[in-house]
Amino acid sequence: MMEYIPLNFPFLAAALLAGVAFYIIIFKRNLIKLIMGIAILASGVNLFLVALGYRAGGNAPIYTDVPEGTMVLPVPQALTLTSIVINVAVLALMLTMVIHIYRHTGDIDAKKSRRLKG
Amino acid sequence: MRKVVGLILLLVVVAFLVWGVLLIHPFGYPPSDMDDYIIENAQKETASNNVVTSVVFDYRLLDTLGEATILFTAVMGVLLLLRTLKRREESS
Amino acid sequence: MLSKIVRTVANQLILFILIFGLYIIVHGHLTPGGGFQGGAVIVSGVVMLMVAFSSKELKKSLRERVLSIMESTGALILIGLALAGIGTVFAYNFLVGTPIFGRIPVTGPNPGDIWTGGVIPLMNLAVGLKVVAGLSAVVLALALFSSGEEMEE
Amino acid sequence: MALPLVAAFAIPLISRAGPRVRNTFSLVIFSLIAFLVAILAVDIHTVGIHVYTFGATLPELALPGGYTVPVRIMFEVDGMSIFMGLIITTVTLAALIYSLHFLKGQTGQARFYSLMMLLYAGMMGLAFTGDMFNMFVFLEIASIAGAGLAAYRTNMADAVEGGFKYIVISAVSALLVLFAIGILYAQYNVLSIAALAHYMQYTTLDMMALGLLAGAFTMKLAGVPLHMWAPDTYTVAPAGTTPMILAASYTCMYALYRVTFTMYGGLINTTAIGWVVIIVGVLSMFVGVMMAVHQTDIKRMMAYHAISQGGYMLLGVGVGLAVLADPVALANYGRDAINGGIFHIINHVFYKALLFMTAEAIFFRIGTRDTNKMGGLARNMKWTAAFYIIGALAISGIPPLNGFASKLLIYESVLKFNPVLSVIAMFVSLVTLASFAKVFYSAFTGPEMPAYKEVREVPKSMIIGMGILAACVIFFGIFPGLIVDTIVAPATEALINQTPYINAVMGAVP
Repeated sequence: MMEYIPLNFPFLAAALLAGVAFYIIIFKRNLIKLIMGIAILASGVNLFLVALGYRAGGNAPIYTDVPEGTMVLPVPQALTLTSIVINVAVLALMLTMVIHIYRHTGDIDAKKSRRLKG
Repeated sequence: MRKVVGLILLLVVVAFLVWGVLLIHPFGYPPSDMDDYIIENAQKETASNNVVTSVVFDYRLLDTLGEATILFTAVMGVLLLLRTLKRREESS
Repeated sequence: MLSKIVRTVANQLILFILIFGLYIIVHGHLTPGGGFQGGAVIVSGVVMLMVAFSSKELKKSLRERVLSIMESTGALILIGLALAGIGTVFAYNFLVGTPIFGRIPVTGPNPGDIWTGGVIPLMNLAVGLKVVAGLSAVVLALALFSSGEEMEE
Repeated sequence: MALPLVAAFAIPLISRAGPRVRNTFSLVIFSLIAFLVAILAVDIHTVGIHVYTFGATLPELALPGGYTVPVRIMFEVDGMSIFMGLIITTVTLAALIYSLHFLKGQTGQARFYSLMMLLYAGMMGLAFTGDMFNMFVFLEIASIAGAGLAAYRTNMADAVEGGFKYIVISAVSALLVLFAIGILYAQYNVLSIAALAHYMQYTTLDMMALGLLAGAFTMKLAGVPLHMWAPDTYTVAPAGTTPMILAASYTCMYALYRVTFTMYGGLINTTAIGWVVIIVGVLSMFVGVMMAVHQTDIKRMMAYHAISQGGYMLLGVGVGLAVLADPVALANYGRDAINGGIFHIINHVFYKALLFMTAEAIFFRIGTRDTNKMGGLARNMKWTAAFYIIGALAISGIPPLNGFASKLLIYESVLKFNPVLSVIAMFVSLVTLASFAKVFYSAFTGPEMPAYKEVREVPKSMIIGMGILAACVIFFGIFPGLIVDTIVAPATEALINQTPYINAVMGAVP
């Protein structure tokens, strides 16, 4: 097991991305930055998912003119595709709400709008 | 005070994630029962060369339907929130 | 509104973007891509137009109501296709083996044939329609709202 | 099952035909859905667990021929799922009827109804699905639709803030769920809940996934350390949708139970998990009610009470979870505790929805939610006052009403488990009664305020909406035994005994 740990870098990268995202979500008060934090968290999770499906030396799982050999797992790719679209939707709605908050309070600082907390 | 609590929370979460991530199967050698079935049978069952597409639109169609629904929901939500409030002003 | 050069180039480029997006949507069952990706490509073209001209100009040709109807139609086609398989089971790929998109490809690597995939190509088209309409509506609404334009109900 | 989706997609098209057509259409199609759900419920209770595999050649064919893992997505409906389905359907029906008049003269109605249908579809999907990733997708549908609805009154800054908070919390918790799904998928290469439970080996990674899932769902159901979003969101959401968002958070509670009981139920030592749930429950009860006492905003107060009542459910089920591995204790009081916890979900959703609706009715007529500014409303709003009394008595656990029935079950069983917890629960109940009585005196009785002399009773559709719920509250209070036997006990059985759920899919696999 020990000799494989260096190979786990993609997972580690995903976890660290999520860590950065949590840092932003907890400490930053700017709402736009908060949204960026969530976007980074989403990227981290997506990276994690897609890295799960990698098989050493695999081809893309598409049979059109594919060279012989193993294929990487298709399901994580499908899941990632789904989750990307979901995140687009969530971000669009969040940005809309921030626009409204800005209209009402003239500010996108979470401290100034009354009860918002990261 | 708030910062300290936040920092502790952050460290715990990150340590948790990193620890978990190090325990996962080595990169590039995943277990693959379900996916092997899909790779072998996708062409026969869904008649599609692109296995990812056949997963998205056949094996996990409900997810895709849900995803399309989410997009629809978000569009509805955005348009609902960005609507003009003209008619309400008239009525009130 | 940006300079004349940008506008002219954007005018020429939008055609290629549309064709490329359409290609990605239609070949979704053969090559990497599909409805979501191709739709996103086309929407990027719409955004380009929005930058080159202004959102007000664009509003004249892309009506919100039309987009909304397009999106609903796309979604209904998708769910209708899923529902059409209910003879066996909901979401059953009922077109495999029929003349419409029903050819079953050779198992293993092959050059690819457009008439394969059962309902998958049709679903790709429906999703593409939906994504194009939905995302353009969102982008347009956001742009119009933040520039203080009135939007039609 | 896909009918709500069709309805949601079709509503924007239909509403071009005019508002009347749209209202009728949503009502008709929803009644149809409710009818189908009722048929399904009867079927489940007579036949057993239903499995529906999407896209296979046969609906029952969960495993592709001779293969050991399920490949396709499936819906798996057992006693617990249909229990949630019934709750959601009833509340949505009441909310829909209630909203018909409430929204009159406001913009964006077509999209409002569309979102309502989508929220309903998301919750139903969450309750019925038998697949982890599908659960994530439906969770997102429910939270996006909920956030959109919560922020509906865009002319008020509070509303948008509440909606924003809700969607941020939802997004973060959904991504945590997704991470946990990734961990589980990495180990077993399956996504179906039953298959996961079948192959589960309780490694360290599985425990981490459980931690992530539990944390995320607790966030969504407003358990106390992570409850900050709930008061804001519940307060600002327009009437009719507050009950639905409430139901959405209890659907997340269902997801939590589904994960802990079904997937991790075979665990040798569930006591630790049970105690965690109990502690969260007690904290929620206590903090919720303490925060509620000094609120002046009527809906905000109710929102804090919702947190506190959520604590009761967690307490009951937590006690059951703690003794899950001990057959004697389970038969002795564990089963009753779970019964109580689950029964309390349905009771609480009904009477809290009723209370939220009365609060919204007051707001609809006099335009304020501040209890200090109200007074003498009972004179002109008799129905609303009556419904408020029913809801308030039910929430405090006064005998003939449903809150009493489920609270009694919880008290009795918890007393056998640990008397201290039971005393805390009773104390919380008393404080609840006190705070609702206070609001009643300040809002409905007392001298008639001159400003509200012209206040009229709310329109008929709102009364019907509230009436449905009030009837349920009274009915459940008078015949608690009947309800427990017919719908609650199967749900408890489904939670305690997870093998049928697993075998329905994995039966052929050794």
